[in-house]
Amino acid sequence: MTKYILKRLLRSLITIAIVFVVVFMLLRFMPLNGYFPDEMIKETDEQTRMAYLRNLGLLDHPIVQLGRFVKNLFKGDLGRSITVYPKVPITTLLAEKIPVTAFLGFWSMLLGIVAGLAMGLMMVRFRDRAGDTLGNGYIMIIRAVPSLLYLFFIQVQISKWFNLPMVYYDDKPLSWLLPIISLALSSIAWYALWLRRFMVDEENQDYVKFATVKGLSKSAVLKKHIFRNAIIPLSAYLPADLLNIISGSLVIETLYAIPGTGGLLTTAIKQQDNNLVQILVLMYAVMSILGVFLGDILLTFVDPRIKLAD
Amino acid sequence: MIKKKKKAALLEESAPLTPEEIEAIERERKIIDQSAPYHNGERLLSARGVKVNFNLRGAELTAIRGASLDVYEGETLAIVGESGSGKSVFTKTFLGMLDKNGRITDGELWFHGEDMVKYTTEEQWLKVRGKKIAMVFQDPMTSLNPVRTIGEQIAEVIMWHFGKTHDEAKAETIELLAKVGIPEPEKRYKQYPGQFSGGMRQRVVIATAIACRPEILICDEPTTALDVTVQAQVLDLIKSLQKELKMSVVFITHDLGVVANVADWVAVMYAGKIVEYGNVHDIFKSPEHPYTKALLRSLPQLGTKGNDLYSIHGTPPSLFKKIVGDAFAPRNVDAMKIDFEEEPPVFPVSDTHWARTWLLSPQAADYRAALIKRDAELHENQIPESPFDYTNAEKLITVRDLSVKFKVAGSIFRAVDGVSFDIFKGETLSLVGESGSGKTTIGRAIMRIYTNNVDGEVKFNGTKITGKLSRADKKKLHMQMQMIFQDPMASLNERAKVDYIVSEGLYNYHLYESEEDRIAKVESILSEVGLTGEFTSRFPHEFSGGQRQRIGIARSLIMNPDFLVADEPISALDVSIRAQVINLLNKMKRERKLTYLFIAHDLSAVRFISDRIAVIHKGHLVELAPAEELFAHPLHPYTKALLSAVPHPDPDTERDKVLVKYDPAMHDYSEDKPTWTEITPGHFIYANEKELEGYRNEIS
Amino acid sequence: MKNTFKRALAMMLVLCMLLVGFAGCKDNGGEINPEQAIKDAEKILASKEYRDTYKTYFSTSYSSLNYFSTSYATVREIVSNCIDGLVEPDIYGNYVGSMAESWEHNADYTVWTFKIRQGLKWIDHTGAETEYALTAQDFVDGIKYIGDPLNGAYSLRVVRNLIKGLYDYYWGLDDIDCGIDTTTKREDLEARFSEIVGVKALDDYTVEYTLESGAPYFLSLIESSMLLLPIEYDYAMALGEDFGVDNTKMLYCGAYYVSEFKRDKLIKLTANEKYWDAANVSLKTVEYQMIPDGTTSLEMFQRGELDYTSVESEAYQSLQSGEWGDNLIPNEFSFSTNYLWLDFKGANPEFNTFVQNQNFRLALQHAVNRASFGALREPVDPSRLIRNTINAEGAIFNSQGVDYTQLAPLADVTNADYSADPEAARKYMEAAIAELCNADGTIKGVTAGDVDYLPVIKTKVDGKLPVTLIYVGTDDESEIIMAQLFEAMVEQAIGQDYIDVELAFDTSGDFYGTVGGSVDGPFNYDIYWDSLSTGYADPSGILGRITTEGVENVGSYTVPEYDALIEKALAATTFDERLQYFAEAEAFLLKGAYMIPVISSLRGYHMSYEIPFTSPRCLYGNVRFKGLKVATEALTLDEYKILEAAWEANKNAKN
Amino acid sequence: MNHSEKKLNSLHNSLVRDPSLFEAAEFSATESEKTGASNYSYWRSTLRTFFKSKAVIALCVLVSIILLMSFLYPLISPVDPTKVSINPMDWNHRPSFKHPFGTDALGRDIFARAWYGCRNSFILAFCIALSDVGIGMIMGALWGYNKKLDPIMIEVYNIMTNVPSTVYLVLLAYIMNTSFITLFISMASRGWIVEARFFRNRILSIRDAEYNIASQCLGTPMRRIATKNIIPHIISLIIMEAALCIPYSIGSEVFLGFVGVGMPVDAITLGNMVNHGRASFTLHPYQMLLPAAVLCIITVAFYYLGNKFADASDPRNHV
Repeated sequence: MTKYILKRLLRSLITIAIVFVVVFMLLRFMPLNGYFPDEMIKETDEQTRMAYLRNLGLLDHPIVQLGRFVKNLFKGDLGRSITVYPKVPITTLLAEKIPVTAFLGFWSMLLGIVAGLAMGLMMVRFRDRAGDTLGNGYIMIIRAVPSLLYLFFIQVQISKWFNLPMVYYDDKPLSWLLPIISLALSSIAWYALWLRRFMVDEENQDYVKFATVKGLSKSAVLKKHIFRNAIIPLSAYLPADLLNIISGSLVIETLYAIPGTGGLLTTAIKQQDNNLVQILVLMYAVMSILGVFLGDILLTFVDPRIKLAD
Repeated sequence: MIKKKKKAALLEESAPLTPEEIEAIERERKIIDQSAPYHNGERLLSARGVKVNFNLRGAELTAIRGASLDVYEGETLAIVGESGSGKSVFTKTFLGMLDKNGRITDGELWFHGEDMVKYTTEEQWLKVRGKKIAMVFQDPMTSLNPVRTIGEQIAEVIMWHFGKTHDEAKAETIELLAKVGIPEPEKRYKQYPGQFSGGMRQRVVIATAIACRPEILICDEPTTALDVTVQAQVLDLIKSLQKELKMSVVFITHDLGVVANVADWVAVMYAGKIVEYGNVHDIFKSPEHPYTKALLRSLPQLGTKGNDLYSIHGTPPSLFKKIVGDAFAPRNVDAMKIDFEEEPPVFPVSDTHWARTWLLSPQAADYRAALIKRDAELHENQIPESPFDYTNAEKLITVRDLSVKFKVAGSIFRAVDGVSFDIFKGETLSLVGESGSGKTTIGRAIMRIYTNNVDGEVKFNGTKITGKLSRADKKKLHMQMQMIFQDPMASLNERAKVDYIVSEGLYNYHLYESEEDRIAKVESILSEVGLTGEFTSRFPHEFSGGQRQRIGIARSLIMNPDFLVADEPISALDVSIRAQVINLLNKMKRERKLTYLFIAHDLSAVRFISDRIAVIHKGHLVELAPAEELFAHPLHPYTKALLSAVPHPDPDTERDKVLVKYDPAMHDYSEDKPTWTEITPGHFIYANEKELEGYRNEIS
Repeated sequence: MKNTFKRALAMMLVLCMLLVGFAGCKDNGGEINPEQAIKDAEKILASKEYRDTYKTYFSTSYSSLNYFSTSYATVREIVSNCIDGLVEPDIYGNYVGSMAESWEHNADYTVWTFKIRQGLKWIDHTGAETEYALTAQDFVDGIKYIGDPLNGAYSLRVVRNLIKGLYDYYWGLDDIDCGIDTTTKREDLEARFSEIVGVKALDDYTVEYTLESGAPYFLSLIESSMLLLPIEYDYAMALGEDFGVDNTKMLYCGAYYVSEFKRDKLIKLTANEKYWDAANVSLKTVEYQMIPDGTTSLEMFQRGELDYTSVESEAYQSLQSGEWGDNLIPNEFSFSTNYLWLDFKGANPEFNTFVQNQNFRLALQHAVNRASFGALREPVDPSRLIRNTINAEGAIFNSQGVDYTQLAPLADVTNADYSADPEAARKYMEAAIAELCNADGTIKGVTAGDVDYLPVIKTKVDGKLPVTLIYVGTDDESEIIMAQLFEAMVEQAIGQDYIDVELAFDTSGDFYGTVGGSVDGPFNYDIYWDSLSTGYADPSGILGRITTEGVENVGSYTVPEYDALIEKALAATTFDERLQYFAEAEAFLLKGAYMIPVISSLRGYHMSYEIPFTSPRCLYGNVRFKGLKVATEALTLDEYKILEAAWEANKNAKN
Repeated sequence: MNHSEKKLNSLHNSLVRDPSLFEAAEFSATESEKTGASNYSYWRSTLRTFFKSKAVIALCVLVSIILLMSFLYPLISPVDPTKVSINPMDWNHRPSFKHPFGTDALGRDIFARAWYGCRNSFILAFCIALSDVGIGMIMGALWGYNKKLDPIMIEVYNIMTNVPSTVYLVLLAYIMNTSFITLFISMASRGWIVEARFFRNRILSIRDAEYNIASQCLGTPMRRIATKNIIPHIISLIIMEAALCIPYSIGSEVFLGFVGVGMPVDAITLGNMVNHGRASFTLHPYQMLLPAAVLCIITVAFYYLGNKFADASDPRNHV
């Protein structure tokens, strides 16, 4: 078991390293002009610009830059943002932004799981009836309609109807409501969809028929056997979900003016803030790979079938 | 869609019965009731004229066409039939467990003074299920929830039905586990199904089923998925539990050997009807319905080596169509004209025995007598074939130190471990073992399906065929060696027409001169396996299992091979069809001078068809000997256990048989390593020196 | 001071003109009596209740507060309220002392001496006084800070060229950093700062700037440029790169300090109790929150969550008829001009051939329908946006108080109506074609080939008419619409048989980075839409940058006549002469249509709770909240008009 | 004759039949073979299950109409969707008889633009569906069949799904400029790996099926195994995945437009119309709502049909 975990961990590290190096090198292919703010290009001559680039260390060979980056990383120095937040230490940035995103993300995850599982249960309990149709309709709308449309609608119209704030304020809990709900919409659909699917799969299993033959009522079977088994594969996604709460959503954070991490990577890439992009990519890669890894580990604890296979 | 109507209303409104019909029903009931005094106890459950319909893909299927049956207290009733006969569906109606698309359209189900057909709510059924009538399913591997401990799963029934506390239920569960023969029940209580072997799991399932002391225990093929040795143990367990708890057991099976072992009473089902009913001796000693007779006669145990088995033609009828006359008539060579005209009524044979065949009509007495006389003569005239002569036999295949490894969850698992044997030209060598013993792997290794993970050497006609081969060599091999597969459902490509399936080998090596030539070849091989040329444009799903297996055989034979690996070719087939396939294989062997490697777990069929038998256990061959020799003088304890467990379709011998148990721990191979030794000419055994000593003594 | 007065006077006239035009269009109410206006205004002011907080918003994040090194457009608004310069405008736009109590300059405006207010201290983000006193040295250090290339004050060009010796000092340091100059030590050069650079602290409270050339506009430069602000050098040096990263890493001396700084979310300014003019600071707090979405701010204003919102032209139409119809107040003025750049060295051979031809350029100039462009931003009176000159009207005045744009020969351009005669565009084009094309429609000297404007666009040209013109723009919603409108109007006016406009949009979000090609490579466009702003009261701010060799000559044209006129202007001895030459130069450039100004950057309307004309009138710098009054209800247009009239009356009375 | 025999005889009395019937009947081997055939056909059952629902039929018709309109309208309509009016009076008209969906900020007919947009979005979506599912299937087959490839492909999968798509979307936009091709490449270069994994898992389950082993024994070359044994078994999955790819592609186009790396901003696509209409939503809601409605109908319809087809193609649902 330990050997297996170590092996997996090593593989994960290699993957992260490859992802990181690929991104690092890709960034070095970007044109140098991207490092200048618009005003700078208008205001400065070429000499000034080169001086600026040299001061940032961007004119060194990419390998040298990579080496420097890795060295600093091990020293715990994440560097400073270049263009997006000039000179601001990235640790400061992350320390400011992650808590905001993670806070909303955590509640939306909780809401997503609770409401999603409830919806999934309702759909199975009332299979092929109104509850199921309703749930399926919701899932279909969330998954098929471009999210931009309904997120925008929620911010503009729902906020009007219920007289809720249109943007996020860190001191007004009421203003957290819409972002949290908006964030949770798709995960509610996701949990409901998969719970339903897994439960329907389980429903056809022999042991469920056997449980019925044992004389258990339909709801007891649903609760003690079907639901219990169906959430096991879902639980594998829990760690990834938990880690993901810090990545935020570009659209929702833009709409509600949430000072979180949502649009950070996109902005950083567009403005060629290499230092920021590198750290973020590294962070997200670690997160997603770690998420899968932890999910697998978790599964071995909650699913007795897997422990036995090892 | 059916809206929420009263379930009773689902019983189809039919035209009022004519006086004749009422009389026929009365008559039938009278005959069925006649056996009442001969039973030991009270009548518990009484099914009368139950009809079940399914709506399948828009078409209406009548799965049960009016079945009547009684279950009496403290007895074992076996319902015998092949798949699709409706035996499972019928018993499911006792528990209200029909699938969503099925419904009871007619009949009565009396249990404790209530007609269960009229049950409409779940609550009504909850009083019966588990508590009064319990059920054990076929596959123990899937009957238990894999993520809950077995203790919880049993205790939950006790808590549910008797409202006991968790601790009480736990104590009771542990007691139950001990009762079904599970060692260390306290420890096992907390374990998950995955930590149990198949046999143990079935014991747990049985423990669950008897947790509430049900009056009736329905066992739906409880041993079919188990290995022979385990099967015998589970049967013993059910029998002893039945005696102890004074339950009635309804035993559903297709295996006549099992029936002979467990049943007090037997009902034979065919095409949704019970065609014959009687006590176990009636059925085995004097079967009356042509179907029962044919079934018993086609058993390989009763065949004479070298002669064709008695075989039932064709395949069971489609229940989508309305059946006129006797459902079995189209397959019955000796059917009378009336069998096609009118459905036979029940005829009593004795008070304990009735059958649904016109043969019992006094009007058919002459015809029946003639048949009996002819059959007796036929049986006497069969002369057993002389055993295969090995003196001048050429080795076709030699296998030396064959090992096959698989990677399972990171660790290496040797499915086959250093196996050596020869196959002589023209013989049938059978490889017998339990599931997971590695028998199929050997076959596939010889067929070069596994290549990278194979060690050791296989020679074909003296040429090495393991390792890398040139294209031409491969082609040659494909022309000489072919394989027949176990599952006729899985081994034919569902999306290809029969024409393509059969000519696949021809296409691969362009073994035909022209399109006409190819078609001719396909048609000729199909007719050889008993199928007509018009089938070529159909898809596999249009065929029954036996037909599909014959298509599979045709596909292999069209390559004109010398050697065939038959991987359990009959185990997935219905009883009534097995004989057809066995006969076909034997016929092909004779006509085409084939050599077979026959892989099987069913010793009864193996004895009939093979010249030599090799027994494999956990990747090792443990014994190899000519068939009769092996049956007469089994040496290895595993072989003995295997032979002792083989069910025999004779209630007398079956009741008295003594099971030999095999425990691999009995071998002490820590110092004295076992070897593969020829103990007497042609008789090989896997044993160490000390054991060999013992075996030698045993022979002499 | 004389100049200032006259300038203000003239500006008032222009504003009156504009407003009359506007009022005439809006309703037919006649002229307002000044005295009546003052009375009415007093009534209005008396009837209002005021509050001491003001809530507004920003749409792009404040990346840093370091006023020297960040792109100043975003940070200027905060800084102008938190760090005071030497002078500031009063509510009528006249310069009064701020950090400086008084100032004087020599006759040719090359030496400026400022007396600094005594006893002031820097405060921190809690509003508490620090140990650091505000002295003349802090202004010297400001120049020293920007003079070091390592500090990354890259927009220092104007100041660098103006302050004596700063240019040499800056490049001297850069040469050392690059390794070009290995003989000088950095410390040595830094030590010689006061020798080389013309900025000195004569004593603790006197700072003297020596300029390369006479700059009568120096005070307006102080207002507009953050580079002339003071800095507490020791404090900044101790923080190093952290200086200005957030509100705690910075010192303040203005009317407000940044008491809260939540990145990308909220900036809170709190009134500085120690401010020298604290009595005149009426708002106690100003809250900025980030609202990236335009529709959101509008909606939030209507729900009372904001005190100010801008109103785009499209919103204007729908709001006009509703409950907020009375509260739509037109934006006043913009010194920024939108114009079209023509690329004279582009890679498109067809356009390149034609753009050298004056008739073609004039055809383009006449093809652009300025009123249509204006209508995109101002649905009521689009014509008030039309601007034919580069420098804005109302921004620069000569000693007689004549608006720079009305100086001959620039007045011809200012007063021309290029859109009046759509036929003219086609005629000019025909003339160009006659000169540049063969009879069969092929363009002389041009062969078919690829045009590589990657990463923006890559396309093919056939060397025949119609001339392919590649318009490059950003993917901003409103700019796309303008581009599409441009395409339609040019193709309609000149004819699709003669011209084919192709649109290409940069989506990288980094327009100049993309359009600018590689760092030193050619630009990737034929025509693009840009803006320049009159940054201080002198045309050189723009005109000096767009000479043939000028940094902002993005079109890469070569116009020696223009360059000569600019040199003459810079060498002129009097300010009037200087303006005259500049006017001639600008007129030459525009008459030759080397670039094509179209409209001012003024955008539509706003709604607000603030009382206008109560805060310093900053023409070149940003809004200052000092003195601003904010009412409890939204201002109506009628009130605005009265207040405006009263303001003008008061101004006239004062001057 | 004892009592019980008597009783039996009395029971037989009503059963006397024509004696000639109690003679041997002729046995027909073909008759006996005929009886057991199942009526099950995979495709018939799939289609029957699929079209059983009225909603499916209605949506199929709707999708056909929209498809037809999208591809026919640009061919037959004289309205130029790019026709800009320089007269501000033509701008921002409300829906009217002349302009059923109104006009946009430059007086262009939104109705015409919606159909051109549909067509362009469809073409993009179809191309992506084709490449994602096509490449995904081929790679998935290789991945599933070749055990040596497995660890490599898993790593490739991990890496590809971990490199933020915006990184190379923006990079691609730099290198190639935003265009149909860029968007196609950027979406397709990533979509296939997900499909490949999906197909790999499916193929793994049929790889070791007995009929494939049978083909192996017969020496059937890989090419024919693929075309005859594998593709026919996953064709329903292919159809389903392709159908589900369409709403996904259209949705991605909208999102990428929001991020700024979508189709060229002046191209007429549903995504651009929705993104641009958003800016003036509160003022001219129809500019966004009507194209958005068309877009939603398309995505929802394809999503619904794809899922229903997936359900229908699952043999477990063939009852």
